[in-house]
Amino acid sequence: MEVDAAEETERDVVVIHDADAEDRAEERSVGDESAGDGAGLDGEVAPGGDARSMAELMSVIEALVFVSEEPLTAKTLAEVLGEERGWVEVAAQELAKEFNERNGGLMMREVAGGWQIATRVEYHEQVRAYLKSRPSAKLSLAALETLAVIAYKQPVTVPEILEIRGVQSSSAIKTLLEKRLIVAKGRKEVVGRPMLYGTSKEFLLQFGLRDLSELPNIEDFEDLAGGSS
Amino acid sequence: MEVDAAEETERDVVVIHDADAEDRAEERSVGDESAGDGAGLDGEVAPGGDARSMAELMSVIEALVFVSEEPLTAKTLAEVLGEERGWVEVAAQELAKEFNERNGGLMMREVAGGWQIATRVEYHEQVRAYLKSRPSAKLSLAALETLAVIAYKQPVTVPEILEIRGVQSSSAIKTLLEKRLIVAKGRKEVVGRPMLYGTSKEFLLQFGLRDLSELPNIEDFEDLAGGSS
Amino acid sequence: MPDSPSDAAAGASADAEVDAPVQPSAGDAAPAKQNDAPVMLNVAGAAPEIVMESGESGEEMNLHLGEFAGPLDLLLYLIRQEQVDIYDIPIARITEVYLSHVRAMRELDVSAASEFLVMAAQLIEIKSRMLLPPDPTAAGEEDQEDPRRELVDRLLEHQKFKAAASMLWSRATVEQAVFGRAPIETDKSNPEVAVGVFDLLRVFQEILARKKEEVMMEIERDEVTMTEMLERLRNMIMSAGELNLRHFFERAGNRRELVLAFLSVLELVRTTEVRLFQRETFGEIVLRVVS
Repeated sequence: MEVDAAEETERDVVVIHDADAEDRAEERSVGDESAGDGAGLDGEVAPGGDARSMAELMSVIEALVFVSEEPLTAKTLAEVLGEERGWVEVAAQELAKEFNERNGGLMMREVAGGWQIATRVEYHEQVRAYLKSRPSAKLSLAALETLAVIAYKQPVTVPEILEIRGVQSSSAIKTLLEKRLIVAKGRKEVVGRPMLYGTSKEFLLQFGLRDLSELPNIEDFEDLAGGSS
Repeated sequence: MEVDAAEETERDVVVIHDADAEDRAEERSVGDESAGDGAGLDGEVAPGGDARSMAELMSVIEALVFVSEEPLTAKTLAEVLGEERGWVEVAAQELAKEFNERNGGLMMREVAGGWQIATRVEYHEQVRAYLKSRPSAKLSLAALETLAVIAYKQPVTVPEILEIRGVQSSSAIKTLLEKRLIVAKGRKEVVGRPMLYGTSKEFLLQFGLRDLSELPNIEDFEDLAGGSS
Repeated sequence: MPDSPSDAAAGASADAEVDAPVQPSAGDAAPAKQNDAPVMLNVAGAAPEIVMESGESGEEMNLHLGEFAGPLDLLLYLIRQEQVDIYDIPIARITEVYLSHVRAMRELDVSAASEFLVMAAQLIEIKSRMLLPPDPTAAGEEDQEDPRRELVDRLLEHQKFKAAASMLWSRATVEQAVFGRAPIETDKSNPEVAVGVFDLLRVFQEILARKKEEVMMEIERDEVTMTEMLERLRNMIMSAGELNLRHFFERAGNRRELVLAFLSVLELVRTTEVRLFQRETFGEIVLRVVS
């Protein structure tokens, strides 16, 4: 695509000259004036036959950078959007500047040659606090299996779980105990007096059950399975 | 959900305590709303002793909502930030409004009871082209009808669904369970104690609903239905 | 919209055994013969629910039963198609069309769900009740209830949920145009137990199934003796006259059985009951009975 000078006037860059936006940005700006001002961009237009305005280009770049797993290069952006790379670079720079001036919770930065949206460093403490506050990790398959055996066979001992699952389950049991999904329920009066395990109230809570009788049984499952045969 | 005593007390107390705080906060937020309009917010200070300004609160909310994998509730935000929930809600609303007015590539919205940042619908073509993703397989007519019955009649049993739909729905129910759009909601205390089903959080997410009350009233479909025959 | 008609179709076939009894007889046309090729369905301006597919000859038609999410759905479609008032359904006419559709489905080898036949029976029953003169003993009471009343109520109710289903469909469509952010590092330490009670049940059943399999294998391992293996080999080879050695070895469930299988081949060769052949160098080895 080539820059077509004839079309320049019509495609002026709205966003850059948006006085309100600048005012808002200034209000919030941390005094980061040097990060670049719009002056150099004056008069630039989207080249080629595409009628996308600068504002539109910035928006679609924002959406793409947001969904991209990897930092998104101007080259890729240009290819996906069918825009000229130089133009895409201008728009991405401008978008990053807008992020910066907005001084919100997010920033757009260039990393490993591509663009990326990330949280602003100032808020990392709160971000960490939030991440820590989240309930503990998902159950692994081993833990889920062990939990299923305990739920349906309780009270049950470790050797019995081993017998049913055919694999050692001790680390899964430890995880489940830590998550308070299972609790010790006394000892079985056999040789070695192994500990008996059953599900906890936390288990009922997490699975939305009033009591254990609400666990679906094989018949419930077969009722449903019957329909698909 | 019912919880009885014992090991869950600690967690319980927190929840009950929060509920009270929520009420108080809600009252407050109503009052704040009129004040919380426009540019004047920047200078305001959040109540509750914390010296965080409204702008700061909005920024940190933006960062947390971005980081969260799931829609982030005002309750969680309030807990993590140690702010009053009502105040957090005002800030989140304001932030969403800001997103909206900026009219960029992203939006912030309330879905499945929490806040979420996502791409704006307008850019779905480019996003899809970049991600090379195809719209996921839609539900069959039977599954959709079954889902509609469950959404409006929940909690509901399989025989009740059969009664309304006039057709066996077990394979549709199985599909919906597999897609996690519905969940078991205990058992109905009638002969045979059949399982009760209701919609899940995933349902709200996939259908872009804030909560179930956002579903249009089923009786409103009557005119429409009558008119078409 | 329906990407996978399998749901309803599957639901239908589940009850296929029950499918026999209701043979519509009262007042309908002679049943069409079984192999009467193209079944003509009166589906001009086909509803979205009906898919017509032309085969090689251009004569084949396919009605996807799955697209009618049930008898109520079919009835609603027919009512619309026949342009009749849902509050005053000409029951004889609708029954007729309904029955011909159900017949068509069955001829097209779509195992019509029992529900479709139950509805057929209900329609016929309503039709016959409408033919009865008003009950004189009930006179003076409030107007006798229209036999169609219950059906109409169900149809109206069903229509509401159909509308709700299409509302859900459009919502899902819009929602598919909205994208969340890409996964980031911190997602790995992910929240909450993302499984429901049915996952527990499913997992438990999988464990039981796995265990059963293991037990069966163990039993086999314990029970197969050299004598039995020899017996197995003799049976296999005697019935066919010859046996591909590879096929025989592949039947071995474990190493021990494989060894036994090998030994029994050697044993039979030794006792000259069979001979080994190879049709080409590096080709398959075949055991053949010595005639």
